[in-house]
Amino acid sequence: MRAANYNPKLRLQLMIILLLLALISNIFGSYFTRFFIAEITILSIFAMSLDFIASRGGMISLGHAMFLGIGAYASAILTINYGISPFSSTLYTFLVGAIIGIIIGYFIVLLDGIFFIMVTLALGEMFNAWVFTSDYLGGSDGISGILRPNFLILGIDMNNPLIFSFYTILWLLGIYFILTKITDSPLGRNLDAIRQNKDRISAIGGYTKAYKTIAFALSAGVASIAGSLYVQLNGFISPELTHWTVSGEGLIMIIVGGIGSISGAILGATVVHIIQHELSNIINWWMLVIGFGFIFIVLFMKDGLWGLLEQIQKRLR
Amino acid sequence: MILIQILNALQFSMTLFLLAVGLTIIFGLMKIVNLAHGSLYMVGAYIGLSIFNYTESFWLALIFAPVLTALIGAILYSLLFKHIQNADPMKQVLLTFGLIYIGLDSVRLLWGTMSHSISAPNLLSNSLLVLNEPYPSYRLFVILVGFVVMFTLYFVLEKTKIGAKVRASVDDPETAQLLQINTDKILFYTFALGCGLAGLAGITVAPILGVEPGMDMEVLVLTLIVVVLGGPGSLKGAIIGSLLIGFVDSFGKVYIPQLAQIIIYAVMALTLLFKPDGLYKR
Amino acid sequence: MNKECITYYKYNALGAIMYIKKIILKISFISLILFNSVSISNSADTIKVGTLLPYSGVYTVLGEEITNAMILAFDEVGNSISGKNIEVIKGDTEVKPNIALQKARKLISSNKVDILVGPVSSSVALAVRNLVVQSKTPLIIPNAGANVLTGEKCSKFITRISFSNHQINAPMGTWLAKSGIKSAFLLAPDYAAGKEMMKAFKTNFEEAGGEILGEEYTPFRKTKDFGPYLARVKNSGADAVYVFYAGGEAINFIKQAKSFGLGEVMKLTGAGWTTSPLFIPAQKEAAIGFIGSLNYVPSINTEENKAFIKAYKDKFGRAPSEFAVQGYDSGKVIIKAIESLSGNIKDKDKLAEAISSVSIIGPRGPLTIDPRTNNVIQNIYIFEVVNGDQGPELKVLDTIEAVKSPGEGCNL
Amino acid sequence: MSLSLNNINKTFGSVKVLNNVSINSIKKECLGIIGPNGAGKSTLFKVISGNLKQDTGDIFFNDSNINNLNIEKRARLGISQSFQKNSLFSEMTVKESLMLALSHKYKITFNILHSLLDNKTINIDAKTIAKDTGLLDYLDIKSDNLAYGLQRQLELGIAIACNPKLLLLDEPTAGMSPAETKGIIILIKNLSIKYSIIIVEHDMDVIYELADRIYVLDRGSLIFEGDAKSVKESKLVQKIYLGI
Repeated sequence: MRAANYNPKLRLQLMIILLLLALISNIFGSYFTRFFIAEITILSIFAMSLDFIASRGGMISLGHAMFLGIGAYASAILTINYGISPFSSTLYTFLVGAIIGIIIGYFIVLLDGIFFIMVTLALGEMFNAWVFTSDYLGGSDGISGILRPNFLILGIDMNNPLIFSFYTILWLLGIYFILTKITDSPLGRNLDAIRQNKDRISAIGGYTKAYKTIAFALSAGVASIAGSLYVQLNGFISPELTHWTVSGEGLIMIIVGGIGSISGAILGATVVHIIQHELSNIINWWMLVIGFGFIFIVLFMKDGLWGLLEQIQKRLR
Repeated sequence: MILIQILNALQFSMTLFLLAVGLTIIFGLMKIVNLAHGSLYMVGAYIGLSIFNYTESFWLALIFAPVLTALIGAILYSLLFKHIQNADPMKQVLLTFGLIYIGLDSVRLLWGTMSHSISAPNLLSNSLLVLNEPYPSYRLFVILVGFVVMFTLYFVLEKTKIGAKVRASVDDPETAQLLQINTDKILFYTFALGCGLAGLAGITVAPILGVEPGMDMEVLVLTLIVVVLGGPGSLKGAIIGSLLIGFVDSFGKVYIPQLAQIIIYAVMALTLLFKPDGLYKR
Repeated sequence: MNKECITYYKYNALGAIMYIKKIILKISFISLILFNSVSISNSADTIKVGTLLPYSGVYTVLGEEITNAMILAFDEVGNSISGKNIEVIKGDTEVKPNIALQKARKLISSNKVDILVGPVSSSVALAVRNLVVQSKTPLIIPNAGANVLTGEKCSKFITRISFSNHQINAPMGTWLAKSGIKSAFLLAPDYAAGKEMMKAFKTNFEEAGGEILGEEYTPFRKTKDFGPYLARVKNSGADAVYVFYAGGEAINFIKQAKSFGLGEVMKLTGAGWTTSPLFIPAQKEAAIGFIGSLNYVPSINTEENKAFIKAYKDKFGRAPSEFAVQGYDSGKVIIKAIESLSGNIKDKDKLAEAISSVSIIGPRGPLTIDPRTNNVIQNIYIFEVVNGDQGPELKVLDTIEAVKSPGEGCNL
Repeated sequence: MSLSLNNINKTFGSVKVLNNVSINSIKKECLGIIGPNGAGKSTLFKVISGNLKQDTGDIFFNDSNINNLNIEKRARLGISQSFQKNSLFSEMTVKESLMLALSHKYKITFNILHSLLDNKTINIDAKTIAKDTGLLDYLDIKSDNLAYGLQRQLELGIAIACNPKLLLLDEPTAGMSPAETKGIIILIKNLSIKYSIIIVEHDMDVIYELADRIYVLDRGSLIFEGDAKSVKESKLVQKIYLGI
């Protein structure tokens, strides 16, 4: 499976540009824009988690909304029923997501191609069906009244969207830093090599199953963080979040951005989310326009927007 | 009572079979994950609806809806699918997602958002006494259609020369080309046939399940499960897969309603873990 | 393409052109990322009504019916209330809570709407509830029926003029038991509203001496084939089956029940939406004999109802459904409330006060707002589907006056 | 390094591909396995490397039974294989590929803290391997864009990068021009100083150049074993090869 070229320099440059744009629009933007930026940041974290396993180990998951749900529901339950502070609940959900990721990953990482896609789709739908009918999780009406972390003692009021938006951007930066570190690490390079040629890695004595399980668990943990931040942003969670089309849209974001380039996933998430929002304000047949957009990208833009940026980088040099 | 449930399960299996067999052949031949197969099922039902409203005859709709859907399938093949034939699964997922979005909106724009329904032809609208239990004769008709398609496909694929060519192209396209089998032509017709079958499923089921926006998504996941469970590319796999899922779903709903939803997905996940390439690896 | 598509296009083409002009304006002098920061002109002489309804996805037809009827109500007063003209700003929730939240924030903070109307589904209503209450923007609910919205989660900024799930099903329980039905089998989709409605029916049916023989919940929006359930219901030997279904599921249930000959063995009864005027054209004579309860039936012969049906038919070419009536009444409540404040709606608390003290005579009869829960008090009509001159019609069997919704746990 | 195969049998369907093959090598040497096409050379190669499981018979490596060890475990024991059909990392450059293979040698593949490409020692090591395999001036070229001969050299480079005890080469000179073949032979010659090697080849001259001892396979069974000179003269070998 082809992925975007490994180009750490461009990755960093793109990240800085996106960060500046986010900060500017956050500070000068309106009340609504700040929420919108927080939403894009959370979706970017989710996109990065999907991008990590797609480019590291060639695992395309059509059920990753399950971990978004796990993070959201675990965070809601921890804060409401067990009174754990929202900030530490996000850390706990990372552990919960990662552990479940290891358990599931161990069994499914060696499947590849359509079978991996189908198993993840099946698991995602199974989780969606369970959440939909479980009264403990509020069934179809979901759970509301989830609080945001309160750092009032430090004089930071999280309910102000500007502050919360910065908070999510901090999480994004932290995760971006960790994922780039891992991508450049021996484990990361081996995972990238597995996507390109699994048999060769086995022939030189690699632990392919272990590497892929770790990658899957890490990605599950990061997706759970996105889920936890999501529920804190909206104060509400309902089963719609775990529908397979959410995973589908996640995949679309990383394909549009360019797989494997981490900051490409952030770019993809930003572009797709803005277009979807702006279009749906103008026309309600926006799905038609976006549908043709996807087909255009598949047929004409080889590496998504990242491929475009690379050409620009070549021309500028 | 059990007999009625068996008939219900059989009818649901036949619907799944009509959908799954098209997808299986397409996947077997072209290694394409066509998530938009559900949209063709919906388009087939809607075309059938328009023909039915226009001509007041269910039989015309039953014949022309699959033909028109096959036509749409042929156009889609030459415009799009031809170019992404062995592209990596990521790109196929994105392309077919795009088609799902287009399908949803164009159906909504052309036929509106109301839920419609087609009434069964008066010949089939009564109910027959099956072991002194009334059972809608239209559902028996659906079971019949399913079996007819099953046997004709089995016969064509296994026994005839064309069938051999198709199987050859499925198993090993390169060698098939060496034997002067024009695999492109076969891909074209099989893709169109697959889409036509999806259209047929749409129109045959319309009198029971109705025609409404969103019907494609509901059936898509179950069809994909049948294809992958049965083993992509194998007709036998599609038959066994649709029967298994049809019965598990129908009986599950009645006897263990709480778990019904979850069993189907559990069955698939377990099968894949023990037989990673599906029950009938081609 | 049928008539309904043409109106669809006309309606949309207008909306698209107007918006595209605005978008170009917006992008030209603000960078793409800094959009929406400058809010749209907030002149004092317009009343902005924001809608939070589905204009794409499965429930689109409900979103359209409510919006059309509300705009009809505004047209009847020449689109202006005590000198201020009305501007309707649409927000498409796509029946997704996260999208609804996003659109609600945009309507409240950027478009600075004065009143919000919506949503259709209860999970979306619960999602936007806190945002609406904190921002003190009065919300008029034209459909979402979850009891909790005018129960524990009630607020003086939330007024429901449609119904609570309890309000529609409880009277039917008592009426059915009194009309000689001894036992019933319950069937509903497996989601919060389905369970709430069945609970309301069950408590009242059992209080009035009825007996529930069985209760089944079908997977929500995933059940197309009712075969397995119908066989089970038929076998239960109950005098009646009591159901709640909407949309495609309602059509499939009624048609499949007929094909299984359920009607010959027991009475088909349920919440009125199952045979709503929206679905009767597809159900045709399969719906004959169905007894339901609802807060509106087209055959109510009052002046207001006849005038409304005529006006709606002239404008949209099809008979109005109960959803249209709820949209129309939302419009009238807004008009009446703002007139009572003679147009000055700066003080949000006063506006909320005014809305919850409105009482009007709508197409469905007299409407007042219960001061304790802010839920509407209205008549509930028991009807039977009979064969009228142009196909099946809903004939009123009985009217239960001024039905309230208990709304436990609500302290305004 | 000691490797011994005792009575290895393998049948595919009705065809007996390996029939009671026994090989053993107790010291560092370069073993050649030759035979006409279809003699079972590749199958034997796959049985040793772990790609295929033999029906009966045992394999011992450094006196421990490795029958049930898969490719990964055997590779970690020190059996490294290079593929007949080039199997490289298409999007990685020569240097990146070699450094990746070295990460297995230094057992740092689970390390997520420091960046692989900036690792000093691995950088130097990669350069030495590149020098050994004649790829020094192609370090920053993508594997896909290398000429076929250079790809074969990279194939070798990756195989030796994980510091094997036994190097399995499957037709290393396949598809090579005479000049390239000569180059590869020199390469393998200096490798055989450091590593013990098993070469499977149908080209006799290559084997005569490199192998200390040669096994000759014909239709699944070993028919001759000896050094290069004795194999050249043996009538039996000529009969099966030249059919006289």
